[in-house]
Amino acid sequence: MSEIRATEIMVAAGAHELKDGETVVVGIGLPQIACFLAKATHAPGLTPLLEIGVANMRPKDTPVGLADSRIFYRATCWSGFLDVMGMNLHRGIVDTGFLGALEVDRFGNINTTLSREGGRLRYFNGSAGGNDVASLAKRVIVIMRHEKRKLPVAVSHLTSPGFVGGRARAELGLRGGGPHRIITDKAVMGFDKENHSATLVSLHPGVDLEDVLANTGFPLQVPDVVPLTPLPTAEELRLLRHEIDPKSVYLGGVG
Amino acid sequence: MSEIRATEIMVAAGAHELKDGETVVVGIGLPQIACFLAKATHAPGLTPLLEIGVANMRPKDTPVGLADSRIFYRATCWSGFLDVMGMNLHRGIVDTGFLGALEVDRFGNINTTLSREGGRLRYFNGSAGGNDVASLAKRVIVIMRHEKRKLPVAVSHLTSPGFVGGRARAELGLRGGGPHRIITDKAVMGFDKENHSATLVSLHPGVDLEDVLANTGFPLQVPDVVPLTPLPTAEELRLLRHEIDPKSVYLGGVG
Amino acid sequence: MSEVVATVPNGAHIALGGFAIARNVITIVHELIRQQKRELVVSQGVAGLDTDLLVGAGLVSRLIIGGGSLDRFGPVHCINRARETGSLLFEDWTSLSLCFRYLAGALGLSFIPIKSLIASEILERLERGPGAGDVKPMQCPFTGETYLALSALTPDVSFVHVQTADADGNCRIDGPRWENEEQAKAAKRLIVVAETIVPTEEIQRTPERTIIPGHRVEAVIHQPFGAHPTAVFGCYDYDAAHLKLYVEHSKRAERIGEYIDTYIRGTKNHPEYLERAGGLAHLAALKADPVLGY
Amino acid sequence: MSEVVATVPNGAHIALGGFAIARNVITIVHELIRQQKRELVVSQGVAGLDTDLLVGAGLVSRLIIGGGSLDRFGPVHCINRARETGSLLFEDWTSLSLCFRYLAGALGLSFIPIKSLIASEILERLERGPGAGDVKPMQCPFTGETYLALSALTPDVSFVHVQTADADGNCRIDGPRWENEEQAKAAKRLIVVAETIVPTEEIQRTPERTIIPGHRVEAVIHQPFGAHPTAVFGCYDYDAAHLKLYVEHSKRAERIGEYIDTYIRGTKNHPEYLERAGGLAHLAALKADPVLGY
Repeated sequence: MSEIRATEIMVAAGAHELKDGETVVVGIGLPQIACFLAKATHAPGLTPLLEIGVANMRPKDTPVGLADSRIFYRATCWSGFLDVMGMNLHRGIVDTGFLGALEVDRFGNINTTLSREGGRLRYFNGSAGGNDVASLAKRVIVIMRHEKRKLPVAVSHLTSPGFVGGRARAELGLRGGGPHRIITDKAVMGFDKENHSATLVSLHPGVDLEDVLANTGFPLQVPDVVPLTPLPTAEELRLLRHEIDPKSVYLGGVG
Repeated sequence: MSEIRATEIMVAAGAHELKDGETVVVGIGLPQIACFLAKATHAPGLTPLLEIGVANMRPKDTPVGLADSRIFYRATCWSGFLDVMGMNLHRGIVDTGFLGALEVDRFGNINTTLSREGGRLRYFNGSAGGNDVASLAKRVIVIMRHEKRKLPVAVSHLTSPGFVGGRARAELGLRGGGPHRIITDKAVMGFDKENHSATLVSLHPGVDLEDVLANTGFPLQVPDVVPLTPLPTAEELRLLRHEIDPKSVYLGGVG
Repeated sequence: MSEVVATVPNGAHIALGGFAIARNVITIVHELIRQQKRELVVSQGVAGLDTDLLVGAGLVSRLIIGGGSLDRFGPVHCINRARETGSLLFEDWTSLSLCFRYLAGALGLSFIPIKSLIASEILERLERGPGAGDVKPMQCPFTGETYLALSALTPDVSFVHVQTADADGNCRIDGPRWENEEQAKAAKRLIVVAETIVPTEEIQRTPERTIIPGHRVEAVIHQPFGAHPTAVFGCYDYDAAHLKLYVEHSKRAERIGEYIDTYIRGTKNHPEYLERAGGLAHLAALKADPVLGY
Repeated sequence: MSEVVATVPNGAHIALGGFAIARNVITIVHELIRQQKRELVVSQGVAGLDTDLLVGAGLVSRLIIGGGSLDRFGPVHCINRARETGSLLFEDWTSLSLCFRYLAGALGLSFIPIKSLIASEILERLERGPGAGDVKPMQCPFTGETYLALSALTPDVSFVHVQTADADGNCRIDGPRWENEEQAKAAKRLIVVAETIVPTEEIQRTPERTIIPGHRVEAVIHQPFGAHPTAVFGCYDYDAAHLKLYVEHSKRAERIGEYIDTYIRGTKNHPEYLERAGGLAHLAALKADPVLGY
């Protein structure tokens, strides 16, 4: 079997965070792949939801995005924002929100709106459902590439709130539990119960601590003992490569 | 052709109040019959709505009530309260609300909740959608039997507001235009633009003014000239007797 | 079935998905009576045979309804009698105000504004009664317009009778749905009774018809004729003879017990009830015409 | 068609029913551009090719959107460029907050509370920008919980592309519906573009699938491939080649005009556009597989 790709470690780590029976609002790309992997292994009773109004889809072809008909193939319910984002997410019954991001800072605040490369302002897709998910899901998992500029001390635009200013969610007037994990191609990060700041949870095999610290823009809390992120099992790799994303649309590059 | 029944004059008078293209929320019984008559004659573009979530039904069998599957046969849309009562009525696009009543008073207030026969309190069906329709429709038409006790100075229970206390609707904080017509087996009544009190609009052929006044519990304003209520045409009678209510489920007695 | 109903504690707030004589959760109502639940709070848009029976059997301590009717078969005698004798706490609302309260609950909003109820005796009575804490005048923060704020309604358990579901609880409802969707999604727990159970593949053929997705549903009970003697569009018509018989009994306080003993306490489960209510031959005559749906 | 679009005044607030590269009202967008409308206010949950084109053609003075994307084909370059150059008033919302604002409009409520947007820079920018009058902190009258109040959104004209409608405007939408229903019912006027027109008898066979009833619809336009190059579930897939070609042009301010001249201003109507975009043979290849729906 060919070498394990970072993306495969990332989606496996994401899948392992999801429990059977949970309701999960997933974004397009690696989050959705991780969700399908969990459902195909330890969490058959998982219910993935798409903000556009889809429950429990079982695509056979890999979609190019959230508006691609391929993604809602074999769903058990088609509704709309009002049902998924209103009657599930705002109702408070979504266990996990699974998102991608342009930038995430030490308090788990997410930017999906703009970038300031070399002082030049560039706009991207904005929130769509991202802010709603980050505000209302019981916990939020972000999956993204590990780069210094993508993990700054403070995001260049606070699109979706984490522990803003290091404050507790209730204090912020937010119902959802907030950021739980940042999963990158180098490591898995979590958040300190006390100061709500990012802490290292595990390093991917072959990645050393210095590498992670050098490529993290914010001060990362590091525990005395840092475990290794479990590698995907052979069965998980088979599912990813032959069933879930055979064309490597998402696993090909880091989303 | 057999003698014209009071109920036939009532539903014809009701039908004549409805314009083509209007959206009408109808109650069960004579209102619904009047609506179907209008649709079958001068108002083919009329859209009847039922509070339970039905648009444009075309029943072929006469239903026993709002929950009878017969009434929503051949509808073009099945939804629920939220669409019909929320997104149509509360949205402010319902032209006419067409209701029955236990009691209606001089200001068009409606009672469908209780009666006090000989001091004994007896409860009936309550509001269901009645209060909502009376509060929100652009105008309200009530169709009922003409009896002194059913047309009191003040209703024994104000279930659905008309011009409460003779006050203007805006003053009451209500959006809908309020009561427009009371159609009985003896006459058609309207409401004074100034004092919002019931006024006589027309007498049914063969009914004299004294009879009406003697059987009206509230002081009824009478104009100098009182026209006769137009009788149903031969075609209207044919439709009522042979197509709309052939078994005389509703036309048999006064609803 | 009886295990599911056994999980409903006395004093619970239950919401019923029936309307007058259509799609009543009779299976559930009968079992609640057999298990002699007490002090139930019942909410429903327009009450029918279902809630009338619960009140007649003395299970209900508080009613939150928009109206009640058995259509042409008569009024909800047990409920009206209870109001007349003041034997339970009674909250009289309207179809839309209850639908809005369920909607707020379903959306996770603690309140919702409305422009009906205003200037009515319904509101006055609510303000004087047990509903006093659930209505409050308020202004729109933008226009200043006066609204009546309603508190969200979030039942402990909602019961709904549907035509079709799969084993996971994905539900289709044919015909009008009154407040079914908002009520079901407002509840903390949702239990479904279905006339027909289909494979999930069938649900996947027309997912746009799924009104309640399976992940919202705690239990699915398969019970053909589960709403008898009320009607289920597309499946069977109401049982006019049985409804007349019911009203004959419900009319008088002293006779409703007879009905309950004969048809509910005197039967172990729904199949036995159906036997006593006339059995297969009788039920066959109620089956809906596939084209008409009744 | 062109008569219908002619009734849209300059400066009107129009709402579009598309999402990214799905069910965009391209027929309408092209005609708005041909008629050179000005100063339009456009609202939409997640903008796609539709709104990107309107902005690229310079028809838009104000945008009210929750996000924008052409999925993997790229960002909405014209919209993003307009933000960067500040050439239009821009309101950045979210999927749910816009859906709630349309819902309030559809229900005749002047406001609705929400628990998202809070503590975000999206809210800060709205409060500093043209959306300042549409958000306001408020307390629940019952629980005291803090909400953000949103004003209702009631577009002057809403345009939605659906798979199926009858001549009266009764509409079916297959696949997910994002905010289509709330947006359509919030609008003062509603215009529908349908891939297929069916007889009313067909609508009457499954009335539970009617998402928008005919009496809400002012006009129905029949236009097969009316959403090309975006996808319509069950009818055809997105046109990947054409989307790539579009992005090649939209990427640079100086090239978008070329696309608009060639495919929109250079064509009289949608059939001519379809011819230029590859014609029948090309379109046939996009037709959806009846089982897959794409």
